[in-house]
Amino acid sequence: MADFNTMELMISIAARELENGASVGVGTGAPCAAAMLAQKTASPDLVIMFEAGGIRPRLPEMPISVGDSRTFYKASMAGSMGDAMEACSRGFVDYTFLGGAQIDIYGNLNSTVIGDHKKPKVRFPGSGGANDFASFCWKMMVMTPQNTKRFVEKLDFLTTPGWLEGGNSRMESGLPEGTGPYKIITDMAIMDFEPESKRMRVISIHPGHSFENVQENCGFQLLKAGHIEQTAPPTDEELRLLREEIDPYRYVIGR
Amino acid sequence: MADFNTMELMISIAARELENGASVGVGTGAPCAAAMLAQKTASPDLVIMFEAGGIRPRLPEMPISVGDSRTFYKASMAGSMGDAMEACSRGFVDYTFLGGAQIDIYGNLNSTVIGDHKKPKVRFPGSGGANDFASFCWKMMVMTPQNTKRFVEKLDFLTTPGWLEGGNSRMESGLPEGTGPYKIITDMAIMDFEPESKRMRVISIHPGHSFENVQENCGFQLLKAGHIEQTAPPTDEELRLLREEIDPYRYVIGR
Amino acid sequence: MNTVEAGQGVLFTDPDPDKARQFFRTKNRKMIRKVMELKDAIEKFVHDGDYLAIGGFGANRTPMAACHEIVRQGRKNMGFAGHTATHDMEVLSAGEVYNRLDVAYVIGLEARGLSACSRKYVESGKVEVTEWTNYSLTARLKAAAMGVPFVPTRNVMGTDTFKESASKIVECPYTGKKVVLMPALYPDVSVIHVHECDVYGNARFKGIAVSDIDLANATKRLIITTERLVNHDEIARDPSSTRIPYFLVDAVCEVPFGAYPGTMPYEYFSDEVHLKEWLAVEKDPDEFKAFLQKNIFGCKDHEGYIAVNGGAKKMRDLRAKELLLSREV
Amino acid sequence: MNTVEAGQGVLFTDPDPDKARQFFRTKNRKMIRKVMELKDAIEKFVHDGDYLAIGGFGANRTPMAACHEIVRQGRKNMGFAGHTATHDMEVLSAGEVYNRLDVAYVIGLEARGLSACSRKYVESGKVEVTEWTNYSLTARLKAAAMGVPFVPTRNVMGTDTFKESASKIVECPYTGKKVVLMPALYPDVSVIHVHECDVYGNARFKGIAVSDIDLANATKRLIITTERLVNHDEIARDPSSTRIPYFLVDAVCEVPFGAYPGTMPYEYFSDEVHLKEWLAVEKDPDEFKAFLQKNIFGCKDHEGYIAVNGGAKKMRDLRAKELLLSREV
Repeated sequence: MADFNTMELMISIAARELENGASVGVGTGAPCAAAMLAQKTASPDLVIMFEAGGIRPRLPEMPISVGDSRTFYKASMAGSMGDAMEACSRGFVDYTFLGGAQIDIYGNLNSTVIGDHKKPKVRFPGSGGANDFASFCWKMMVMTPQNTKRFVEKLDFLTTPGWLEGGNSRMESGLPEGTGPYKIITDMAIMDFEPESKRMRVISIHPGHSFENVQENCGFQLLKAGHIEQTAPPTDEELRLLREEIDPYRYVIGR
Repeated sequence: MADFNTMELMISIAARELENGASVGVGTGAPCAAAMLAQKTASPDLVIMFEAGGIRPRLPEMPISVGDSRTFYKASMAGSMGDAMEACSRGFVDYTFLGGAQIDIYGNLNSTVIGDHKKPKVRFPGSGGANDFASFCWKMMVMTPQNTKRFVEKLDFLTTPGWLEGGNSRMESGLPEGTGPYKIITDMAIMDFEPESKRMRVISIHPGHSFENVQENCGFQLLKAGHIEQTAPPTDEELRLLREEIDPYRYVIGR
Repeated sequence: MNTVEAGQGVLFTDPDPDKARQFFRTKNRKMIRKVMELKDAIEKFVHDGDYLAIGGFGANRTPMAACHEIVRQGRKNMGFAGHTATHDMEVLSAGEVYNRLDVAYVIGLEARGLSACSRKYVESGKVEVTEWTNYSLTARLKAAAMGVPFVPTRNVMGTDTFKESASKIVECPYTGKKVVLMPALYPDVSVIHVHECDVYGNARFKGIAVSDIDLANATKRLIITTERLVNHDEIARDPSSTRIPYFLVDAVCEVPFGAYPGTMPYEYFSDEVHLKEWLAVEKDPDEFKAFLQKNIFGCKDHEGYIAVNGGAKKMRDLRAKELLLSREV
Repeated sequence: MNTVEAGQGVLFTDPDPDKARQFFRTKNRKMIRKVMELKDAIEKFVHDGDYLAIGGFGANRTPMAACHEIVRQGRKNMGFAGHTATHDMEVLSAGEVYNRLDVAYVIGLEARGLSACSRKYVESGKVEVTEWTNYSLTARLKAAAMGVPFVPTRNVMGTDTFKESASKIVECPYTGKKVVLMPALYPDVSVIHVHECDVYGNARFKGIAVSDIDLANATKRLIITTERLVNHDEIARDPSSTRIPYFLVDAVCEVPFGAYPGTMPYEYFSDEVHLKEWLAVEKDPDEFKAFLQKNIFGCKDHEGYIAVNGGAKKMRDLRAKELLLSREV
């Protein structure tokens, strides 16, 4: 088994979730790396969209910004934020990959503040396009390192909607029907959501980890799928693509 | 005094209402001819907009359609219907010139049906952009031949808003504040609207006509301004421009 | 949301964005080759009973070849967006293609006069009519493009145009002012004519956009007719010029002079003589029948139609007119 | 219109379209020459207390020269639209220019990291904050561009982002579904950087539009900075390429490399070394003060700023990077 770091592991696992012919709204960093890796492996026809207006580029390298020139290099269209976001709102975008400072049991994310909103201990960037993507795209996924500071019982601020308060609460909120969190990929495991309660549930554990160890690094009680898989580690080819073609300067995989 | 027909008369009078530096939303035909004449006389900086998206063209000849190539010939922008109409909605357009099959005492227009809407005796084209222009532009003007079939007590259908039911009814309707009919130019007279009641009022009578004769050709009671002007006839230069430069094939002035 | 007043017109299409999303979810996102004959595209994507919208404005950049083919194939019982529908409407009326009509501007051909055929058909009682305005229909397409059930506008209030529409007046919760909510319009199928398109459907055009970008976004199925196909490399070289991205498009049909007898900006001007002929012959039912036989039913395709109306020589003349070449001495 | 739920954030601008119309009524419609020095444009059109919005996205086609000049002239107490505001926000925070902030994305520089200066200022208690999202702010500008008090969207429901916003949830009268109404945002003044503009303000750019077209329509006053002036004849030759028509524009300032140290598509890539320097020196107040003196206060203008950061040689290198010239062997 090849040697790899947790970022390489998460990106490789994430890439496998993006089937050929699907569309995905991504930001910079790990989500973009995962989408690029998917294109170079099983999903050459994966369609990448950037919220600033870049639609189906042929990414020549990792973009630094969601709006830099690379995001519409040899694209189908260099459109507007309206063009991109409205395509999401109309149901044209299947996946999105997000992150955040905190995540809760229902897959809700915080990227706004720690502490009180009026007088925050720590201010983060805010939603950006995350709330929009999570509201509009059919399946929202999260890629994040896992620890009890991030996986919390209660968010300081609910920036981006997951299953909200679980059960039918997301559908009742008014958000588009049929949307919601799909999978959470951490450095230890893959989680989905139990269909009724919409609580987070471990479905696959990465090499070298156990359910107990995953639970220890989570601030709330995780459900267990009936059958828990063992996550396949990155292949040599995935690692080669990531290291040589996608991120040769290790902007993302070097973090 | 030069010889002229009623169309030449109306267009010449209408052109004088468009001061230099104003903006006007026009259709094809007489309104467009009036705007072109204004540009060639006192208002070289008159800005013409077409609802289909042509913004400030240098009209090389009379357009046949509100969307034909002439409407954006050497224009500032060949935009969209949204671009043009939203500029009107935001208050960027000062004037519009409209017509219709029927007009009432408050300057409301019918261009939809004669008879019942469900089973019309005569079907007309409908609003097109007329309702939009009349709702959004600051000052709506009408150019129309005058007779008792057109100037009616009650419209068969209120397609395009004038002062609605008079008084404050237009403001109460929800239409943008400060908008409304400004002047009605017929082949006999110029009318404005009495500020309180918003009823139509004769302010100027064309050569060869009298108030009595104007009233005879109107299906409702006209008010009389304190002082009624005698309309100045088209000048030789206005007629020359219309006949030689603006409408050499007499598409409009030959009607 | 309290409705202050509701128009009593019939809403011919469902404004529910979740239903539209369910449909858009099924559209193929792959950049696959979509080139086909116009005949096949109309057969495959335009069905009896569908709600149809047509791009362009009046007789400008309007997909006339597609309108002819729809009539030639005898489509019936369609809904139709009369969004400054002029010569397209005239042709579709000749085929009695639609029986539900959203009106902004219909029957007329602007400065050219009124179509006796369109008028007679709309007055016949066979057509259910709801009233709108040009901007109202633009706003309805914009709402659909945004994936929301309505957008507000500030026109039509106080008029019968509102009363015979299916829009609703509400009070704005921010300002207390009245606004009209225009319900989203998701056509089942639309046709848009462009200058250039690649085999995947990435399309671009020059001149006014009218409402075609919102229309392309709003419609469930979209047929592009194009003056010419271009390489995808040409699209990729200049993605800023793409007006319609491929994933909205179901069929790409190369139809030179596809807007004839209307205007295609920078390519050819409208054939005013032929358009006047249309208006004239409509007044006599027998003459009109023969005229339709000659110009639509007797033609295999648009090339045939152009052949019986002057062919290449006529197209050269219309190009010279569009480019105002006579002014260059 | 019954409000199901209302956000409790402060609305910093008035969404009333009639007040905006009164202002737009006074704007000059004549196509007059508007060329002036950036210094004069900022003096004339950007006032203490105004609500400011900046075009572009992140550090891409962002009018950085204008941001520097606003700080150099010491503007204060402004409102600011934090619409993926990255390096522009960093510069404006260094000047403590604003004290009211609409947040979609702030503080960060995307993949580059977080700005200590922006963060410290926003956490200082001196800034009143209301929460939005990127699309929410786009929709707010769209509403203003349409001349209506709001447009509906389907995001943010159920979240604290909604609760700390000034938007309202209502029930759609067509579908019974909940939608959020985003109140129109009419900025007092905005700056947009473009590739080409004529002396009257007819402007065009290449690459993604972000929200700049709606912004140009929504803003009361608009300053265009342009890489280069072009003849009006060039605009008139190809009006399909005009993105911003002259009548929206108050000042036209020719500022080559006006987006530096950000990216200008097809012209130059961002100066990542210099942007990292910004992020690094912010951690030490004294160092940062000296850095600002060198790069902003000590520079007469943008040309001076570029001169202290590598001048023409640096610009050539960034152009080569933007065009990926190293890949051409």
